[in-house]
Amino acid sequence: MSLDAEVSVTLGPFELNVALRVDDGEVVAVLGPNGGGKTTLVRALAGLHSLRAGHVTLDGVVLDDPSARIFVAPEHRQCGVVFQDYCLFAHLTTEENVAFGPRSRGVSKADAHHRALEWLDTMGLAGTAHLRPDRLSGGQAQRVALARALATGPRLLLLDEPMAALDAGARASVRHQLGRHLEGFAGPCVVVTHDPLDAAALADRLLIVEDGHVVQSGTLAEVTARPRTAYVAELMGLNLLRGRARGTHLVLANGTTLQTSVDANGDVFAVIAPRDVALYSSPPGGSPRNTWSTRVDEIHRLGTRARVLLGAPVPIAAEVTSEAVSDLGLGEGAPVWASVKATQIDVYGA
Amino acid sequence: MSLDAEVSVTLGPFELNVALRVDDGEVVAVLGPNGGGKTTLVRALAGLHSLRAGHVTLDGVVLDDPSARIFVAPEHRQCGVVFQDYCLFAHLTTEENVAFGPRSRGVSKADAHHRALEWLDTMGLAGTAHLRPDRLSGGQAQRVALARALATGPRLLLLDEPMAALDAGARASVRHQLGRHLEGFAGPCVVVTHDPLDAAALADRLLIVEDGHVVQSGTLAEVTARPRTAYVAELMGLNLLRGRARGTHLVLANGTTLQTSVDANGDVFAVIAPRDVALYSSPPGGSPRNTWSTRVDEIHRLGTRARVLLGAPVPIAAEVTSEAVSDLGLGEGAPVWASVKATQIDVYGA
Amino acid sequence: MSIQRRPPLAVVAIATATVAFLAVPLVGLLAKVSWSSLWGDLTSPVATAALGLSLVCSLWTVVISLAFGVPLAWVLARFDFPGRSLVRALATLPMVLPPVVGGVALLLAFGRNGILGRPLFDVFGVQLTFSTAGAVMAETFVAMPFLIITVEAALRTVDPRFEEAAATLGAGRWKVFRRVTLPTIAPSLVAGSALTWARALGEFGATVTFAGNIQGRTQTLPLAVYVALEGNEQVAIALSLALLAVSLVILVSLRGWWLGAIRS
Amino acid sequence: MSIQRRPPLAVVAIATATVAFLAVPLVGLLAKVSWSSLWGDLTSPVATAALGLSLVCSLWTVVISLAFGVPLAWVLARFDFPGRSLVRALATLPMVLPPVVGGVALLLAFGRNGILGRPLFDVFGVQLTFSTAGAVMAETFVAMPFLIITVEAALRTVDPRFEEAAATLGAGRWKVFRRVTLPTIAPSLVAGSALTWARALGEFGATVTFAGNIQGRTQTLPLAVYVALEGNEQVAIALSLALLAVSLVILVSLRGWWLGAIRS
Amino acid sequence: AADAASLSGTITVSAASSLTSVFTQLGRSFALAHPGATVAFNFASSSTLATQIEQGAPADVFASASTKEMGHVQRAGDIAGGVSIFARNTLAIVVKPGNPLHIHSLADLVKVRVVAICVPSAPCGAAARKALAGSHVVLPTSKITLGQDVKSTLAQVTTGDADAAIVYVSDARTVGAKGSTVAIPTSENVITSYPIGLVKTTTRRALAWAWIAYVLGPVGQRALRAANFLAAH
Ligand SMILES: Nc1ncnc2c1ncn2[C@@H]1O[C@H](COP(=O)(O)OP(=O)(O)OP(=O)(O)O)[C@@H](O)[C@H]1O
Ligand SMILES: Nc1ncnc2c1ncn2[C@@H]1O[C@H](COP(=O)(O)OP(=O)(O)OP(=O)(O)O)[C@@H](O)[C@H]1O
Ligand SMILES: [Mg+2]
Ligand SMILES: [Mg+2]
Repeated sequence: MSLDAEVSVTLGPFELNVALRVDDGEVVAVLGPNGGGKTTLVRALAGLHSLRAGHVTLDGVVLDDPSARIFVAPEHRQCGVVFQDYCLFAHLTTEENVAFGPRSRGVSKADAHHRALEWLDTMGLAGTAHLRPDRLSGGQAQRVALARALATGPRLLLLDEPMAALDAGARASVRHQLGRHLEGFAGPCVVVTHDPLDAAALADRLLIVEDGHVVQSGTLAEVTARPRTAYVAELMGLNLLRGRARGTHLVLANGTTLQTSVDANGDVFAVIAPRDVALYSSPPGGSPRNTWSTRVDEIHRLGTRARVLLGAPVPIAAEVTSEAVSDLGLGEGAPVWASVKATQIDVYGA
Repeated sequence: MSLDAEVSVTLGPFELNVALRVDDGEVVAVLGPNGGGKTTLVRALAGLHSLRAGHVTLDGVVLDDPSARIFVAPEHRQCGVVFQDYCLFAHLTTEENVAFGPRSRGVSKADAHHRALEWLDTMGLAGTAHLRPDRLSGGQAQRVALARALATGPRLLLLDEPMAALDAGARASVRHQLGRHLEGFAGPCVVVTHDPLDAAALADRLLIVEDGHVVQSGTLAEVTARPRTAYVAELMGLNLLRGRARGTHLVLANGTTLQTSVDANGDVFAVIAPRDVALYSSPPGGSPRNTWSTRVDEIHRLGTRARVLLGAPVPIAAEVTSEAVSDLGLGEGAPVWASVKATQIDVYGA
Repeated sequence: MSIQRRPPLAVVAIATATVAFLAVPLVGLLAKVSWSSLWGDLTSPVATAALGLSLVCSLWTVVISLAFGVPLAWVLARFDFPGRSLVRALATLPMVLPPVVGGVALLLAFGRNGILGRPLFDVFGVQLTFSTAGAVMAETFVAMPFLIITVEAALRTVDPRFEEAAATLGAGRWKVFRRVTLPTIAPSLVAGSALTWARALGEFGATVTFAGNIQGRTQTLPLAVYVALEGNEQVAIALSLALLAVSLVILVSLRGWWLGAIRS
Repeated sequence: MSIQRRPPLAVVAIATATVAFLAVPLVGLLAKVSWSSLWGDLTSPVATAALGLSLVCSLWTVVISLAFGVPLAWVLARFDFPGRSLVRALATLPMVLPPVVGGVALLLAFGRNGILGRPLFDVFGVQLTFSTAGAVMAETFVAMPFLIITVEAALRTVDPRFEEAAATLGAGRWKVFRRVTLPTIAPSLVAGSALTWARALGEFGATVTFAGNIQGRTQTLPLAVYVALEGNEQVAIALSLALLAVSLVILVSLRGWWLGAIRS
Repeated sequence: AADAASLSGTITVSAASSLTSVFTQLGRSFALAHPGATVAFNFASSSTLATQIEQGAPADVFASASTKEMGHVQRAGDIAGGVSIFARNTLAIVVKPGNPLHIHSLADLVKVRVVAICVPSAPCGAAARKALAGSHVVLPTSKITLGQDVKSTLAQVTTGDADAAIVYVSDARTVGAKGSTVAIPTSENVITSYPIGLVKTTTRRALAWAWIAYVLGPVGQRALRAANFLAAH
């Protein structure tokens, strides 16, 4: 493997402890809630925070290891970094911003500017070469930042929300370009993102960081199938419950029991897709084994569909059509009956 | 109506000309490609750019009208603005940042801080009250900016990508809170966003701004049904073609003719959903009236599905399952047959 | 913690050399002090009067410079008007003028027969020469440009978007300036005030020429030092050290306090 | 275009009053000039020698102050070390010292019998008093603190994230400093240099005491003005105006050019 | 005189600033009389010059405006050989043009707002104090502004707003239209002496002696008298 890091960083009250391996050519997406430590991780890998403990090794070369008193300065790490807030140099034009990296690595002025123009062109920014960053729109600035990081020909790519400010069209095309570039990119790459679509399109593996710790990792399919925290479940649009299994019975913390179709024992997670939760205005008959009466907490409208957040005893979301919402007369606080088939509850060990 | 604006602003080579009406209690989402002029529009409404021509009227009070030499300063407009890059005051704590607005509007110190703490609490930021912005993560900073704008009790809300940096969980909940607040908000509101989901959840009406002009406006359903530019089509995930209709024949610019089921004449737009485009490895038989041979330009993977961008003669995207991609042996540059049913092409006047 | 690297050795060497260059002469002075007579030298009526007057005049100079210099700096930094660079240069010139000539120029303007001084005397009976106000005036003339230049430079580096954000929050221009602009340039404001204060404290030529050298009224410490230097070098050195000590205490303590006060 | 508002009237009034206060004395000087003898006064060998020497010495002062003062300012702004505020205060004190006492202090340090001056003379035969180098030294001692304080204050306002971004792009510390930090603080760098230069140009007391008042070698323009004041006030005023004119030209033209050069 | 070879080169003469114009002029004629020789002057207040010499500044000749500063330097052992008095001076009162306040004696000075007097340590200041004390005139400190040397003391009247100044006659005679001179009777007046001597560390002893001799000689004395100094004896 090519990037091997065990990052322990302390920032005031915040502690980050993340172990991470990324192979050459592999792309790992880091996801997590705001303030989880994603940016801190990127900064530590780039050498902008020094480790309290652990190590960062790139291609077998130790970049940071406090126990061995090794610390390689950021400028010698060959990390291409895209910062969450771009950090473009206000006194340089877009072209000079992109040429800065190559120039710093000893490329001749003419070559560096040639390379910069090529990258700007690739990013669809040829027309802005002579502008200062204060003349750029948010999305343009982000693309310049991306071009600037890529133009150095880095050994390791660290992208902190590289597409957050892009418009939908640019996003798809930059995502695709980035994907192609990452395919061609020989080194390891870490992408921080909030968008599971980006993660799906770009990354081979996902790393979920919450509150300074890795709470889950694996391929998109693995993570989607078996979320282990509320954040991941929400990210994937799933309901996550935690409880104890006794055979095909699932007992939640508040004592409510659900019927499942999986034989299990001990502490488990249970996952229910919102569209598998049916809502009724009166007690339904029929096959579903789990039926209960509850109240509506919130309703989130999503175009022609709506997400209905249910209250106690089983706090989950149901996804129904907008028509159903009006037919059932749903509003916040309204009473409603919910049901889930036993076969639609997936159960796995906690 | 409550906000009535005709905004003409010149920024160097860039020209913005947008007319806009927003009723009390109405939320208008402004969408558009990067550099389209969304931020410029927001700044002009807030009084941070003065108009070259046109006018801005809020509640019947003229805020800017160069022909009448009227210009109301930003501090007297009562606009709550969330800036794309937050613009939090670095020398003040989160709490002081949020209290700044009320303090400026004459609220007593104690009250202002009380209000600030309430807003921080609402935004799930109670723990950060005493932190300076440089200690906040990107998403936290954005939420503080939102709280700061709302805490002034504005007459007009202007939100420039207020949720771009939020994590998925926070996004849904902030979107919901914002939605509730906007429902309760008496005045007009303009939200700039790149996310059609945000627009769908928050806005009553959409305004698409490209290159300084409004290219389309209407409800989400209207805009989705009849996109008029490539940007909008892409935003909605649709293929947009332009051509001349002769009865049920559609002639594209390059001479290719497609069979449609709509009788029309003259310049038209045609829309095809990507999932209605079928792909084959050899010439298909059967009912579809439009069948042609082409090559694959690009493949964008989206989890279990993939978008296949096709080349000439009909440059559109097809959405197929990942299995289909491997079954058909698709790769960039690979030959492929495509077909679309005549009934799945929607045609409307340009 | 963000990485704190050690500064490069060469830089440390240069910085140390610089400090040494500035400090060795002060050490030289210290070595010359006759410690036995020090207390007596410092507590003589002439010395205490001069020290008091120096503090009063230099603090007034800082206050006046802030009150008048900051608005000028703001206008220079933020508004484009014809002749701006001329005005800026004008504000710099008093620094360049040999102080004695500055004193002569002040006499020509504000002396009893000066351009403005004559009407001032004839109509209001105000005479600035030989008065403490005149001493403050001379110090201000020489020292205020330091504040103007420093603050103007700092104002140019302030990002206008923060001021714009404050305006949309309902803050009027004055409030924006006080609550956003000033805190942002606080380090430069403190630096500029320190420069102005220091320059005023050391001012000699303009003061002696314009305001005269009257004990208890216009004889500031540098003037007293000069008087002593001609006769008794010991006393001069003792007085200078007193000046240094006072400056040291004020500079070190004020800095922290002031920065804190502006930010809160 | 972002809105450009007119400044409030009160501010304009204050700014105008300030400019008037600084400008009227200069006008007074102009009124005193005897234009008929002006050319002769200015082209006398004494005058041209003094003007040339003043320019040479003050420019050397700026160069030396930049070379030595900027590293010190950087260390003070960026690194936390015990005694930092003491070092910062030390760097400020030469501003406060009455210049003549500064000259005495320099003699005690670098005179032939001084702490460092004696070994310097005994070992290397270098004598600084009565030499042009000594004049530069005296001016640097008095003027360099202005650069240090201004630049340090500016460095504190630079956002470190831009420097971090530059580092990740492969720029070493020197390159980061030169290509990112310096351009960012360019206005303050120019301001600090202008202050230093101006202070050096007007320097009198330390120079006359440490370096002497020797025509063509250490007699800078303020010293020549002093000598002229002893005899012929006209000449003194003419020389001062020459100094002002030169400063005006240099300050106005340098500013634009320098700011441009650093940014490109 | 010594041989011509040893009389070439440059000497530095540290001279009191009141000697500026007369010495500058003498320096030129000296150079004409001794081809190859130049005199560089270092004009400053006598006490500054004394400090410089004590700290080893490379002066060759010291011409002081007071015997006190010279005595200082002599006692410190920095003067080679003896010192000679080369000029003397006496005091006068300078008032505003036309003498509007009708000052006719030292005693009249109590009538004015501000009198300019040299700092007590400067030779002219010591002399003025002696004269005032001799004629039993007591001026409150709030009426006295101290000039750091004669010229700046004089300038307080000619340029500034002081009503009177006590200065040397040699300076009083230069005021022209900018002031009027009131003579002080010899009985109340004080005479100061200007000593000159060779600095011990000089490396151009012969040339330095030649300069001292030149100042004491007829050319020097004539020039000093023309500049309103009194003869040395
Ligand atoms: N300099 C600092 N000092 C103290 N705490 C800090 C500092 N910088 C960040 N933090 C804290 O560290 C935590 C992690 O911040 P970080 O920026 O890494 O989050 P993130 O995962 O990138 O979030 P986001 O998705 O919002 O960008 C936050 O709680 C933040 O408040
Ligand atoms: N001060 C300025 N001077 C000249 N041109 C400017 C200035 N500010 C912005 N522009 C240009 O105006 C255009 C519109 O910019 P604006 O920031 O309004 O775009 P936007 O729609 O907000 O884009 P994004 O979605 O990327 O934020 C851009 O082409 C930009 O380069
Ligand atoms: Mg982050
Ligand atoms: Mg924008």
